Amino acid sequence: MQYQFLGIGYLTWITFLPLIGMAVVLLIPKSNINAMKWTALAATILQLVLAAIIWVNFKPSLSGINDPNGFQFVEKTRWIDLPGVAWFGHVAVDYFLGIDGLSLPMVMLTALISFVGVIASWNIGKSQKGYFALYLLLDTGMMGVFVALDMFLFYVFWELMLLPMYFLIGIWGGPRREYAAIKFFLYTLLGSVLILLVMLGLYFSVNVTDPATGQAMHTFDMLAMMNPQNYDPHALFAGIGTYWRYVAFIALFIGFAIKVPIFPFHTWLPDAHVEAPTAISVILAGVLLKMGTYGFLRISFPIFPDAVLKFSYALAILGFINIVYGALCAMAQTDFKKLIAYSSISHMGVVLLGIAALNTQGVAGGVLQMFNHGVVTAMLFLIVGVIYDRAHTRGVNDFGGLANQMPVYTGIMTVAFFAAIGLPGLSEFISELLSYLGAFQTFRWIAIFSSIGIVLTAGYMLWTLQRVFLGQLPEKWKGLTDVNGRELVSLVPLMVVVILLGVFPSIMLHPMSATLNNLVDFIHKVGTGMTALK
Amino acid sequence: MNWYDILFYAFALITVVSAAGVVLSRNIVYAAFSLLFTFFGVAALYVLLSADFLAITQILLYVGGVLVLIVFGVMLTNRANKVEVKHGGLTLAPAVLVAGVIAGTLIGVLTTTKWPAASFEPYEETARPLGALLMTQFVLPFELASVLLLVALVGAVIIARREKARRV
Amino acid sequence: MVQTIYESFGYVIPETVLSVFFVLTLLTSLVGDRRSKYLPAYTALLGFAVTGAFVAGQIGMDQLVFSGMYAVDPFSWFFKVLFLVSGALIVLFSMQSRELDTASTKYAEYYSLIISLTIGAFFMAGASNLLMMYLSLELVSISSYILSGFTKENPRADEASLKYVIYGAFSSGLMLYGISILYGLTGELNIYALNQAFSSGALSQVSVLIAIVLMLAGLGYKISAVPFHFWTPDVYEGAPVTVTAFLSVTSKAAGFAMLIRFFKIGFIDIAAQPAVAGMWQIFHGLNWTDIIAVLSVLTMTLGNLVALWQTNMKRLLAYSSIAHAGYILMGFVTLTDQGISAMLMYFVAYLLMNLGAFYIVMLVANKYQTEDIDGYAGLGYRSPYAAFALTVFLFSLTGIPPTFGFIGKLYLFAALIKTNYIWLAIVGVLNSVVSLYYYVKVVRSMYLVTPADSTRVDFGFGTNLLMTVLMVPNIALMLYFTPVLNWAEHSVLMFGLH
Amino acid sequence: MASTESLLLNLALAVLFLPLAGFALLIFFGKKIPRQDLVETGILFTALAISIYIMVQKVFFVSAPTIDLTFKWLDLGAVAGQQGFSIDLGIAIDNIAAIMLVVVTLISSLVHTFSLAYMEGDVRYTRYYAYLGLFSFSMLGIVLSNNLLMIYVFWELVGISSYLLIGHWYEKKSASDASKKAFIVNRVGDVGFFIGIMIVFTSLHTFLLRDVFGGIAAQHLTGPLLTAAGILIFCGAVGKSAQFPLHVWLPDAMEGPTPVSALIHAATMVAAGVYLVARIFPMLTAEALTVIAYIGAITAFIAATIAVTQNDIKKVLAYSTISQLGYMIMALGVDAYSAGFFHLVTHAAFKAGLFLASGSVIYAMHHEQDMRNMGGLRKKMPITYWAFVIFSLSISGIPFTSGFLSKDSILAGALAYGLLTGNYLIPIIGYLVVFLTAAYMFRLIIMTFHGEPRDHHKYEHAKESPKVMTVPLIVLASLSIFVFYSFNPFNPEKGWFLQAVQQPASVVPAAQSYGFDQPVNDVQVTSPQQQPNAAELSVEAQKTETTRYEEAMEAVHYPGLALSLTLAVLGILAAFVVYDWKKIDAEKLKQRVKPVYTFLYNKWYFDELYDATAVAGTLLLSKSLAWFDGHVIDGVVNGAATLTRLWSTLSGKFDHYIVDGLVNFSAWFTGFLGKATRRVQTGKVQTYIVFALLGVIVIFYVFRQF
Amino acid sequence: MTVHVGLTQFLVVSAILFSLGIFGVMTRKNAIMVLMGIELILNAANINFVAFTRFGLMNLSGQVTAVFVIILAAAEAAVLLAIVLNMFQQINTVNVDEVDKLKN
Repeated sequence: MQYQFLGIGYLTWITFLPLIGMAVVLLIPKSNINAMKWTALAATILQLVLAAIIWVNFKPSLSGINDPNGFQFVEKTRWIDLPGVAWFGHVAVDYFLGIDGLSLPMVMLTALISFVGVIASWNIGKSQKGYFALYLLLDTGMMGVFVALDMFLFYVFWELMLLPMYFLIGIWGGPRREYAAIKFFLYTLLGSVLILLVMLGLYFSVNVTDPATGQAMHTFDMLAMMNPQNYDPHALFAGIGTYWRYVAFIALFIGFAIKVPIFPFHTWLPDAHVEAPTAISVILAGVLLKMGTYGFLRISFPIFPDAVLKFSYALAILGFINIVYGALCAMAQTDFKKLIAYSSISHMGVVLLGIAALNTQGVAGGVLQMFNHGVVTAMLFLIVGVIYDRAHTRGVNDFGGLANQMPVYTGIMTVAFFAAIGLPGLSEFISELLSYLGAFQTFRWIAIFSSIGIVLTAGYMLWTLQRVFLGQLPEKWKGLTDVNGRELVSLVPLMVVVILLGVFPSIMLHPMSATLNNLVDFIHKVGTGMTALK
Repeated sequence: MNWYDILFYAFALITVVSAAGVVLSRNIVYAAFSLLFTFFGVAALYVLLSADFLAITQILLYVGGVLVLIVFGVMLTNRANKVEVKHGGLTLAPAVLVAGVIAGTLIGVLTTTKWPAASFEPYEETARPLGALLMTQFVLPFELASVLLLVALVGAVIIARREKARRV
Repeated sequence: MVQTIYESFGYVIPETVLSVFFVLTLLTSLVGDRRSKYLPAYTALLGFAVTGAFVAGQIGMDQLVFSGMYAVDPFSWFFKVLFLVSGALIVLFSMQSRELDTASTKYAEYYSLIISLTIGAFFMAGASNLLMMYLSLELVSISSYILSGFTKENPRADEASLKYVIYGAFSSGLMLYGISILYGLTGELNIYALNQAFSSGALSQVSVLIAIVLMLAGLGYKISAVPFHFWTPDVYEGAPVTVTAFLSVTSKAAGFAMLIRFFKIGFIDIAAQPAVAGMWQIFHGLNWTDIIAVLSVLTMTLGNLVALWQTNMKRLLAYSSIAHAGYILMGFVTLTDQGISAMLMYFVAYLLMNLGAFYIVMLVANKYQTEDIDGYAGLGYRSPYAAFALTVFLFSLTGIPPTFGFIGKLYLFAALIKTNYIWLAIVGVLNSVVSLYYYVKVVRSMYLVTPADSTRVDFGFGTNLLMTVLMVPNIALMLYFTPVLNWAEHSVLMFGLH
Repeated sequence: MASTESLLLNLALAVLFLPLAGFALLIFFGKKIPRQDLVETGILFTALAISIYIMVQKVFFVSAPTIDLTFKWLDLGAVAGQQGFSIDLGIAIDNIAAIMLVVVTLISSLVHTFSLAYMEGDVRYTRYYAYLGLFSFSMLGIVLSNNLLMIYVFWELVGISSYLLIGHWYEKKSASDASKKAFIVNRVGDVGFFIGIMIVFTSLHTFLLRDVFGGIAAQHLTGPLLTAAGILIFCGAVGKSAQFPLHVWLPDAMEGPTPVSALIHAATMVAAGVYLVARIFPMLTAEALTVIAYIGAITAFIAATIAVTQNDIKKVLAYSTISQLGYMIMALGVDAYSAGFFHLVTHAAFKAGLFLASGSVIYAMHHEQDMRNMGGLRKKMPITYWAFVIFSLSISGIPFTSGFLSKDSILAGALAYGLLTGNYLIPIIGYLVVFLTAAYMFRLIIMTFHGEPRDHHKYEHAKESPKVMTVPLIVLASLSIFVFYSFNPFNPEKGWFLQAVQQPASVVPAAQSYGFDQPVNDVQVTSPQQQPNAAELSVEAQKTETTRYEEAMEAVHYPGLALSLTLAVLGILAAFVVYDWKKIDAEKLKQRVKPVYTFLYNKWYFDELYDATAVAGTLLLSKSLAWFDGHVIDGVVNGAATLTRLWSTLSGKFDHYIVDGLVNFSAWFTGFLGKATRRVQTGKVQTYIVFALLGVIVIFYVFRQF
Repeated sequence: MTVHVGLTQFLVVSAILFSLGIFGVMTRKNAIMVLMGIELILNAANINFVAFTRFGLMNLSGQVTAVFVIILAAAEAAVLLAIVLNMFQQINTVNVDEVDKLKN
């Protein structure tokens, strides 16, 4: 193993660094709040540095997805090993981590957003110890989801991030935090239990040869689940295009769709966003939503390529509904955070539309949009947080004329808004362009109808911009101060990323193209039963 | 129709009628007395079934033990001797219905079932083989029952004991 | 291999030891201060320890003793260990209970009854004869009637006790009637003999059904399966917390042990395919699995739905335990080895999490004098460690990672999916989502509600240690559950099935 | 690549990025630099100088029609066995790009200069210059792009600059409303543009215009889809160039500072739509061109009619701009490619001049824009006045002006087109607008500069603007003289400009193109299978067809010229008759036609006067169009906004009540079940027993069936 | 000597006794009378055991069981009565339907 530090692989480090941070935070006496903050910050900075190292060492030519040799930074050890139990088969849960071009952007995103989130959490008012401990635990959960290649491990990380999220919203959130927290929790749990069932079904359907003993065994290895030849012919999910495979795909879809969230499973999102503290909104929109679409691409699509091909049209329609519906709903909002929450729904629709296209540009656009939307929405929520910290209101109509009062703030915000609108030169333009291009090739009319979203987005974003920043400054906001240094530290890196990726999207697209091409190829070949691959 | 039959029907009638008395009587003391007749009737049925030891046990334990306990209970819990015990109007109808359905179902099933060997064997003494069984094959239940009785004894004592010291 | 009566006594040494300690504990009341709780408690603990040593010696045994009355096999061994752990923990809990102090002159009886209930549970786990089953069930029942009314100055405990005894006596009466019909059909009380009688296929199916349904009423009462569960919430709420905890684990597990053994031995075509030992092959006309499946669905759904509305913590946990009975029954539906091993695993999880939860409930009742969920407001700030522990237990009960409860559920669902009971698995997972709501209600109260009084209330070191002892396996076993799984897998062995 | 060419490309890149550098400089270090305005102005003049060099080199010395620089921007690799996905971008300089470079930098630098005085003391002076820099960069980007994607990118960027500049005085609600409206209306057009691009890309897998044309020539994209692609891309132009039906944003955009109006909303950005159509001209099918021609004509007409009644000096000019842009679009639509582009250039000069001159007036009148409060300014502001007159003559198409040359070419093309295809409507509208243009322009001049001052207070304080404002006027006025474009004041055909701007060959299949201008050698491109008749067409016949358009143009040139001149003079006369000589009392006229006037004034109805001069069909059309404009278009935009808002409110409600409600309902239902079940738990043990027994009975009877 | 009375008749008596017991348990208010109902149920079961022993295969396990049941009934009755007595001391009632503070 090449990429190791102290004999432990990079991915393990990047995943569990926050956990070490959490342990340290827990050991710090309650009174020493600064030490906790700096510990959390140090953990996330180290994580970011590691992410950068991984980035530098990443080989873009490897293909990933279904090819075990296409993954990088792989760590694989037996976690749970139970030989010869009669019915459960040889139970082997691997501690199997690895990244490919699909997970790389997400790892980067998680590291970046986590770092920014700590800075945004600087002024948390109560129970700092608990807050930072949970925050770091959440960080581990998120990172784990993106690096796990064993489905069991994936599921554990997936659920792991649920608990801290509940508390982070529920304890440190706004007035209706309890409702929002439980709603988030219930929805997400509903989704994850469906994933759990499918996971078990897959486990029993797949039979591989244990390299160690040479016996046949069931496995949670996602890569093994992708190979149709590994399926026991009599198993539930065997074959191509069989009934239960469709059922499983839909169940998985719902499980992930709740996270994305896809209409009509989206109603938890506005509530959760509105009530969550700024940093948590940032994490929620920046990273958590991407887990849903990541789940599609990592699990649903390659494991059930036949079902994807069958349902891709429906997926695209849902993407369209998300785009238009989210935008329309956003337009009707007067709560700043809710507005951005709905805009997230709209933007995640673009992701869905792109990946449903199942061609290079669509999928690449979708994945890039995941990254870009993460960064842009994080910015937007930070921006709302800045103003909320000062004015203690989020009503869009309560403001006006802030441009003169807070010029730097307005400048940064304008960049974020225009990025969200999809202005060329800023990151979201590229990803939306690629998504639409991909979708247009596959579903012409849906793509055309979806492009209404482009106008609608401009509509509500500019309207908001006008209401908040333009016009006359109300007397009561004369005392507002411009962004301070700390806030700039959180906003500027994101802004740099937004502009950089807007001009040079290749930075991000290049490492993922081999992987995504492989994915597209794989889905079309296996999904149509053209080849069973080796 | 022979004497056996006649005796059976007589005792069966006593048993059933007095059992009905137990559950229908308005006075608890009458109910207790009816129960006495039921126990006797059942004991008689045991005799008819050649279960002599059991019949004696029934009388000793039920009449001598359980029933006395019950009467004590009645005495201790009723300040006045005569306490009206009403049937609750609300539960009566469903109770009649449920009990009726159960009775019908049971009788229907039990009478139509083909039981393994319905031959009538002559009487044999049972006390001795029963004793042997209890000491051999059923020794474990026997021991278990003794533990159980001890537990019941301890339990009944600690529950029922008045604790004067703590009463105010 | 069947042992002679004489040899058989060698196999019931643990039970004998327990009985001896039952008497010894009872006798401690004659020694020293009657009001001291320590002597009887330590005697009882010693009893569990010594018994544990003997039980440990029985590992791997696979015998049928006392003319087929009693099986000493890995299956019962599993439960015996469970009962000992549970009993010992309850003794430890009870030593801290303030509630029991209202009956402080009767500590000796209290601890001895805990032992007697454990004895009954031992026999329930191993009983392979209908009479033994009935007797052991009664022993457990009578012990629990008394225990639940133990704080007899408390009207709620009295009420619980009265309801329990009436319902229990009635249910065991039904069961007995069912047994009598089975006896009439086969002339046998031994369940192995019953199996052979059934396999002849000549029996009247309606009679068998009525007998089984009546027996189910008795067993269902013990495991609180719907519709025989009604006593559960009332008794759990009224009884002292320690007793409730004990009942919810030991008594319920014993009921399940008996249920599993009865159906598994009685109704499986042993001769046909012992290795597969899967479906119930004797009565093709009777769809046993459907009965159990329906009961399972009803039980968990009702338990969860009603739990949503509870405001009393003990009552909530009572309904939650009903729901858990439903989950465990899911494993029973398959009646395959996988289902049963999943159930066994779940018992381990259930023991850890349920006892843990009840322990915290007891501690809170001690310190805060409340059992209401509203009374838990701000517990997370006033007693952070206890609140954290309770959170872990509750999430474990919900079954989300990283807790052992998740592994328990995982295996149950896995067993269902393996046997294609997908609809049941879906009902199960939906139920666990519903259950989240009320468990989180407690968590919400602890963390999301700010307390009126925010003084710090700390528990002693010993208490915290005990909490930790319960909490650590709840998480550690999720990360590494191999030993439990192995144990459960090897404990599905019942005498005569392999 | 020849060294000259690579030099030119590098210079072009310099021109492109200089204003961006200025923008970045001003945004980030604006406060720290002394005289930020001069920095940016200097940059623009440098760019201008370079641009002129590039243009001269390209037009007169470089033989290659196009100098191209292409690089691979994005490569996603390929899925095994499928076509790969990559995007090439780059810049290209051909004659029109070179000319546009000069136009943009010229107007931009003049506007920068003008603003030095005009915007002096503004609250966001630095920001203003920064945005001007951003705009110049984006506009030059459109000019230089050799591919649709970059055009689209810069297209959006000019939109955003325009948004920022219109909303420069965002404290005013009307200004921020206008900026928003501009951006959104533009976006509507851009969606069409975007879809058009998608069609092109999915069919041809490239954004590069030369490859697009090559692909179309190779028949990889034909039929209705090709037409649709053309029309959809044209939608972008409709938005940006304020064409009917998306023209409503431009008048509102006058909320921005006047120099901005001159630069963006008169000379350059709005002309970008025309430039775009010119760029994609080879791929436009006959159907698409017809649509374009009509859109242009309709726009020209509607705008002109409205312009006549307006009293706000900038509004008149805005409608005039729309009308003139309609001309250009129409010219392209009728195949008069060179004429359309020619008009773009000349219009840029004189319309920028008009705006700057009006800015000068407004500046002098202390930001008074209503002409009814002006009058007699001729004496106070002679330079401005004379510049204004020259510009107005030019826009009216009076000989010896640049406007005469370009407009005349357009009208000739339109007339020829009408004769050849029978679409007479287009030339008729074209000529009609000539009259209107002359009329409203001179109405403007007369009301502003002639007669007696109406607001004496403001008049007293009015004085000629400073040099930095008048010099740009003088420069632009001189550029409105014919000599800069052609030495023959009556026919520009042989002038350098039209020699440089040659109509590119169409690449669409012959059957889909206008038959009358198909170059002979294009026959080879069209494949025989699809065009069975193409091979049979004799070269002679083709020649005849090709020349027919030119001949027609030739033939109608002078009659048309006479007609347009007459109309223009008539228009000027009308203005004088009504407003200067007062032969007809304007007020009385207004009173007589008050309802109609009011409606027209409000852009709802058209004036009766014009009803009378128009043919019945046009009358009917114009009326319905006026109604359409007020009711439907603005109505659609406003109404669409209302509707959209309503709908979004509804969806918000839907979300809240139905979707959330469903979820809550299931929660409620779950709770209800729980509650109901809870009722069973009565606390009475005998009830429990009853239920248990019922359970036993039910289980028994249910399962006895099985 | 022909005997007409067979197993069936005994079973019918048992079934009636059983049902009456159930009826008593369901309807009586007084806890002691509920206990009487339970005793009836147990007796009914016992009649079954003995009858099956007699008419069945003549192994005596039925009768042994019956003996145990009688012992058990006594123990159960003792416990139940103790609880009732305690109840009476504490809340001065023996009526089952008045004991319903724990519910829902």
